[in-house]
Amino acid sequence: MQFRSTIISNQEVSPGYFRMRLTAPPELSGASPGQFIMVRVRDAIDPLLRRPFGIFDVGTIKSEFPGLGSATYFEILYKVVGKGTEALSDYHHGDHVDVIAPLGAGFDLGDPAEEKILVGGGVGIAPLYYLARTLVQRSRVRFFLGGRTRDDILCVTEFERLGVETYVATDDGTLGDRGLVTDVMERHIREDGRPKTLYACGPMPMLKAVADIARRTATPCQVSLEAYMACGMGACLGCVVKGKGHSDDTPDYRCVCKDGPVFTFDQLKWV
Amino acid sequence: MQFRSTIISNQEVSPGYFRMRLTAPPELSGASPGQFIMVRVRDAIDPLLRRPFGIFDVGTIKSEFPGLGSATYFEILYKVVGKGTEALSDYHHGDHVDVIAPLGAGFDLGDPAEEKILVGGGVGIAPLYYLARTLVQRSRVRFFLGGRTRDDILCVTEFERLGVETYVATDDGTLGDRGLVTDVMERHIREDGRPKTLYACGPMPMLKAVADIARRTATPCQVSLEAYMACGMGACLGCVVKGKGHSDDTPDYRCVCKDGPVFTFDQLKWV
Amino acid sequence: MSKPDLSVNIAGIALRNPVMTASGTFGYGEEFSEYVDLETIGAIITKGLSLRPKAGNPTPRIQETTGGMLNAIGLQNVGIDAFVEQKVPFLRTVSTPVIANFFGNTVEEYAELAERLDRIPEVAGVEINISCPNVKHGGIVFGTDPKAAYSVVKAVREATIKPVIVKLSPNVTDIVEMAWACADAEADALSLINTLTGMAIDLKKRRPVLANVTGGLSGPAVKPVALRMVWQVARAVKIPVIGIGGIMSGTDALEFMLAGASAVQVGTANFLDPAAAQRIATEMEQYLEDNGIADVKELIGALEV
Amino acid sequence: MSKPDLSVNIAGIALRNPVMTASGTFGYGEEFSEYVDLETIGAIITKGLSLRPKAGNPTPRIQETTGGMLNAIGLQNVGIDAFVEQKVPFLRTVSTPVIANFFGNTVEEYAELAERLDRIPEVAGVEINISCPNVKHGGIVFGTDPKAAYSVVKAVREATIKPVIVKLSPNVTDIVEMAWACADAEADALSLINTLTGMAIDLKKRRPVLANVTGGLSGPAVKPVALRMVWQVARAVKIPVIGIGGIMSGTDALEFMLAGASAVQVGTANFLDPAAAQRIATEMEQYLEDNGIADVKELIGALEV
Ligand SMILES: Cc1cc2nc3c(=O)[nH]c(=O)nc-3n(C[C@H](O)[C@H](O)[C@H](O)COP(=O)(O)OP(=O)(O)OC[C@H]3O[C@@H](n4cnc5c(N)ncnc54)[C@H](O)[C@@H]3O)c2cc1C
Ligand SMILES: Cc1cc2nc3c(=O)[nH]c(=O)nc-3n(C[C@H](O)[C@H](O)[C@H](O)COP(=O)(O)OP(=O)(O)OC[C@H]3O[C@@H](n4cnc5c(N)ncnc54)[C@H](O)[C@@H]3O)c2cc1C
Ligand SMILES: Cc1cc2nc3c(=O)[nH]c(=O)nc-3n(C[C@H](O)[C@H](O)[C@H](O)COP(=O)(O)O)c2cc1C
Ligand SMILES: Cc1cc2nc3c(=O)[nH]c(=O)nc-3n(C[C@H](O)[C@H](O)[C@H](O)COP(=O)(O)O)c2cc1C
Ligand code: FES
Ligand code: FES
Repeated sequence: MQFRSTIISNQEVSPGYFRMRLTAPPELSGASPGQFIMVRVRDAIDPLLRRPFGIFDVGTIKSEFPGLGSATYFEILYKVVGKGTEALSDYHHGDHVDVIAPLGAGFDLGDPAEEKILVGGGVGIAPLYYLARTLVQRSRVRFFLGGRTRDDILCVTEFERLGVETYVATDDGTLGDRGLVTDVMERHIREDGRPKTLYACGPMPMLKAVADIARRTATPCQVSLEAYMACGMGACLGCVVKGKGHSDDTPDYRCVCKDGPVFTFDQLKWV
Repeated sequence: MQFRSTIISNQEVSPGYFRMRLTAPPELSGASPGQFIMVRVRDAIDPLLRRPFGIFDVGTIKSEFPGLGSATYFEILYKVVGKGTEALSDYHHGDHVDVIAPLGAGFDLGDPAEEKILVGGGVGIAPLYYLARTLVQRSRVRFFLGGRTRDDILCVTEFERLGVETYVATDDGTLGDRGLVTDVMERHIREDGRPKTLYACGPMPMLKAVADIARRTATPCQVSLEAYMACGMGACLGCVVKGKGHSDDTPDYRCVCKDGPVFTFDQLKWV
Repeated sequence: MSKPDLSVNIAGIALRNPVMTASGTFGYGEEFSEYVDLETIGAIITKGLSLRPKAGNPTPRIQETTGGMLNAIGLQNVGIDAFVEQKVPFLRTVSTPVIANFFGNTVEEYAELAERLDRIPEVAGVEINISCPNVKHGGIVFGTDPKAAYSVVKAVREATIKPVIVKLSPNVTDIVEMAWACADAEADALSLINTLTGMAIDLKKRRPVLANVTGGLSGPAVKPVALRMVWQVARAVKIPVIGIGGIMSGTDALEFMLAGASAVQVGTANFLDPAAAQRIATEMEQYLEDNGIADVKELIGALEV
Repeated sequence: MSKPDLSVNIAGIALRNPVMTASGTFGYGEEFSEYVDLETIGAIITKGLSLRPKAGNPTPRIQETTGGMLNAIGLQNVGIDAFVEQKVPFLRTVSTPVIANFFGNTVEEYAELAERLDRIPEVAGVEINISCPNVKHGGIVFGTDPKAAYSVVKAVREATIKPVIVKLSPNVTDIVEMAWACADAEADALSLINTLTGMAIDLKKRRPVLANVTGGLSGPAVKPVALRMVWQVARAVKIPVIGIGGIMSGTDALEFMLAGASAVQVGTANFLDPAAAQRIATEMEQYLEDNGIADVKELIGALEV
């Protein structure tokens, strides 16, 4: 769907990180966790291209006035890194943006009986919240959250409020354990021993570490990737990543926007 | 001077016309009527070039609190015609823009004993208000104001408050006389008979009519021109107009930004 | 006033309006079908096809620039066989003409592809890409050397009875010379421009942003160059010209038509606004209506200089 | 850390930093002296000079485009005599090197101008404009034909002992071939790019916006093309290259240096921000300081591909 969306709120939740709530057509309630949106930051030519963001949450607000019905909204959680996100952070309640959503293939929810392990790094937690909220209805969920420093650890309370057991680690030890959250997670997997499914989103080095753990512990694992995108709908072929079978002679490219952003770790080539 | 200016107010004074007041360094009080400013509408690349506007007024506001001194401001009066002026019209109190001012050569105030006739068309009145305010201190001033329709007739009260006798004509007769204000003005010159100086700013056809009347009645006349500008300081040579002596063989181009925007009518080639 | 006539005819292909979608920016049509009514577009031009599937370049492949974007997709495509099997069935369901863009590494490959495409009834015409700047072998030489262009167009011409459009590269000293060579080889129409070769650098990493080092610049930034070339070419040749480059609005499209284009293609704009082609056609219609112009064809080449 | 070294040397001209102001966008220096400290700029390049005063084109001469602007000034200038009488006295008061940009209609005129400029002590070097696309006679042919370029550069080379910079046009199929021709003719340095030929159309009036019909495109829109050409040329020749095209910031300037430029010129940016050259030099210094780079020369051509 392409729709004109009204910004309901846009709050700085940690220095440089914003959480934005926007209106959506009712159909967006059908979006799967892991799907993403493309937003046209301004109706101008600078920035030119749309910017992709994971769906942090989707919901409906009931009107306070009986009979007025309810409105669908969604949220994104974003980090200010360049001119597009900077422009976004300037938006206020009541401003409008053009949105395409939902895009891409989301997470597979897996076997309800198995424990679900979510691993997020920095703003990579964005698609994991909606996933967690969906998963807790059927499965036990644990969340491992890493970041460089305290300010990069977002929304812990929100995850805990869902009943998700949350572990935090920071590189500098300013919040939670000092070190890599993936190490903490691996320990949990090994100690616990029961079958699990891994879901990860974050910077590439973290995803690699997670994929590595998945391989070593033979745990099913889904990762959500990022890539520079132009169209978001599988047409420009700008966003591809190397698939499992890729080599110079047998090229195997997958579109992050259409085939992903969520892939099982064994669909991809990890170099 | 180049300075960062804060917008004090920005009001729609008639449909599509705005009057904006901005802060300025104290030196701007020395600007002559007829000089102009170049404003960078956004700190971005769209629009790319600065936009030129006449100085509508310059003044100082005394602080309400004794001891806090006073602040210099200036005003522009502008019509929304494209993306630059549209962006300007979105600015609010407290926003900032980058300004270069004062630029160009202003009006010559002439012999105080002679009556001054100001002729303005539409938003072309912008530089005439500051001129009128300066002239009334020494001379008798009459103002002839024309426009397509009632909504194009701006700031009559402001001129009258200066003690300037103001005549209005509109093409459709919705305000003042129906017809060309230049006809009304020519009648006045002929009937009155005493020596006068003409000052005109407005669309090209009006300026041509005024220059024609000046020639026929042998009245000294200054006109303020507009041109598409890039630099505003005589460097790019983008804004030139044909000078009196111009021909294909003896080219004579003058910079509107540096030699003007105010010219005596006999400096220019009127085709 | 009755609705203005937006229809044009390019080398025998009847278009309901002059707005086509540019190759490589609209996939094979299906990708955009959720966002735009394909029945409102003048023609759909496919992603460039080759004989065999092509992997394209390593990533990163795209980068935004001021007012434009660079791409070095490297002509990744499914190949002609998969096109016929996987893409044509959907295109068959749409009444909008489909023009197949294609490229080869040799004159023979071009001819072979043209022959293959000639046999596909759903393909209304072909557009030869002689101008893609991203491929190291072939491609680029055809687009910058008039003799090479002549020979490839000639070979394609002989291999198909379908309308042949040649897409020109702007990376040349003299675009008119290229246009003449293609017209001499009996191209039915010319489309221009393809992308301008450009580059972006990542200062921190001290590396080119694109894995391919250079890429093709498109978008509104290139519009002035495109408009100039379309104007030069349309005055110089008798065959129809299709204007491409930075078209974002109905106004842009009509400017290209004034410059001499009989139709236009919309590329980068599809990324900003997936319904761009439909919107642009509507804006053109509105302009004609507002200005009492009964037929868009009145504007073709109507620039007064 | 001590201040980084920003100085560079272009063909014997010592610059305090690599940022020069591009011809035609900075007048004769004096126009900008109120807004920028001329003593902070690497070098001032004058508006293009001709033997006799030149009127330039009719108006309109400029038009903003997306991310850039078109100009068709037509090389209006005061001529060499007035330059000496009216402009040099001011330039003498500034310690910043002055490079005289000039052009002619024939090889002989180029040589005569070079000889005249050779005798002006305030002129540190000359920049030959063989690339201006706005003049119908002369100019354009020198910039797009390697043989013509060779002969004009050779003639200038023989007419002056001052450093000779040749400014290249981007409107060519093969910029490297042009660069080679100029290097062969013993140019001391190359500067690129001049403007890309473009066009703008006024739909309502059905006329070109510029009186000259076409004009030269400059500004950030062209930066990717400029960066690509600088990279191509810097790898191909041994003489220093000066990067020009859409430079708006210190980052832009340093990207050009990574691509192989030994210095840069800032053009259109001067219109947006009259202190652009000074600001850009400061931003470069800041970047070097922040990244512990002692000497800007370390970055020249340091791109890893
Ligand atoms: C499927 C998907 C989901 C995403 N979800 C989120 C999210 O939920 N929250 C969030 O904060 N960010 C998310 N991102 C990343 C986000 O899209 C970029 O941070 C954003 O586009 C940067 O725009 P900008 O204009 O601010 O930065 P720019 O000025 O364009 O670039 C600044 C820096 O960010 C890098 N960058 C730019 N675009 C991308 C991109 N698409 N992917 C990776 N790096 C990029 C650039 O290389 C550059 O170094 C997601 C990206 C994808 C592809
Ligand atoms: C010395 C000078 C003083 C001026 N004073 C005033 C003033 O006090 N109030 C006011 O409202 N306007 C004034 N103008 C005109 C004003 O600069 C333009 O209206 C403005 O730049 C248009 O910007 P835009 O981005 O909104 O329009 P654009 O989108 O750039 O263009 C919209 C339309 O306006 C025309 N236009 C654009 N720029 C100019 C220009 N510089 N001169 C003439 N036409 C132009 C274009 O050709 C186009 O048709 C002045 C111009 C000059 C040169
Ligand atoms: C991502 C991308 C892929 C492209 N792929 C092709 C292609 O396969 N074949 C082709 O002839 N042109 C291709 N082009 C060029 C476009 O068709 C068009 O000529 C160019 O983008 C200029 O138009 P625009 O400014 O409207 O985008 C591609 C352009 C882009 C941006
Ligand atoms: C208004 C204007 C006038 C110019 N005049 C000249 C000139 O006289 N001689 C010349 O060699 N280049 C001239 N140029 C080209 C610039 O020097 C420069 O090469 C070009 O603008 C690209 O740089 P930019 O993108 O930083 O502007 C002119 C450019 C502009 C915009
Ligand atoms: S972003 Fe265009 S194919 Fe994925
Ligand atoms: S605007 Fe540049 S010379 Fe007048």
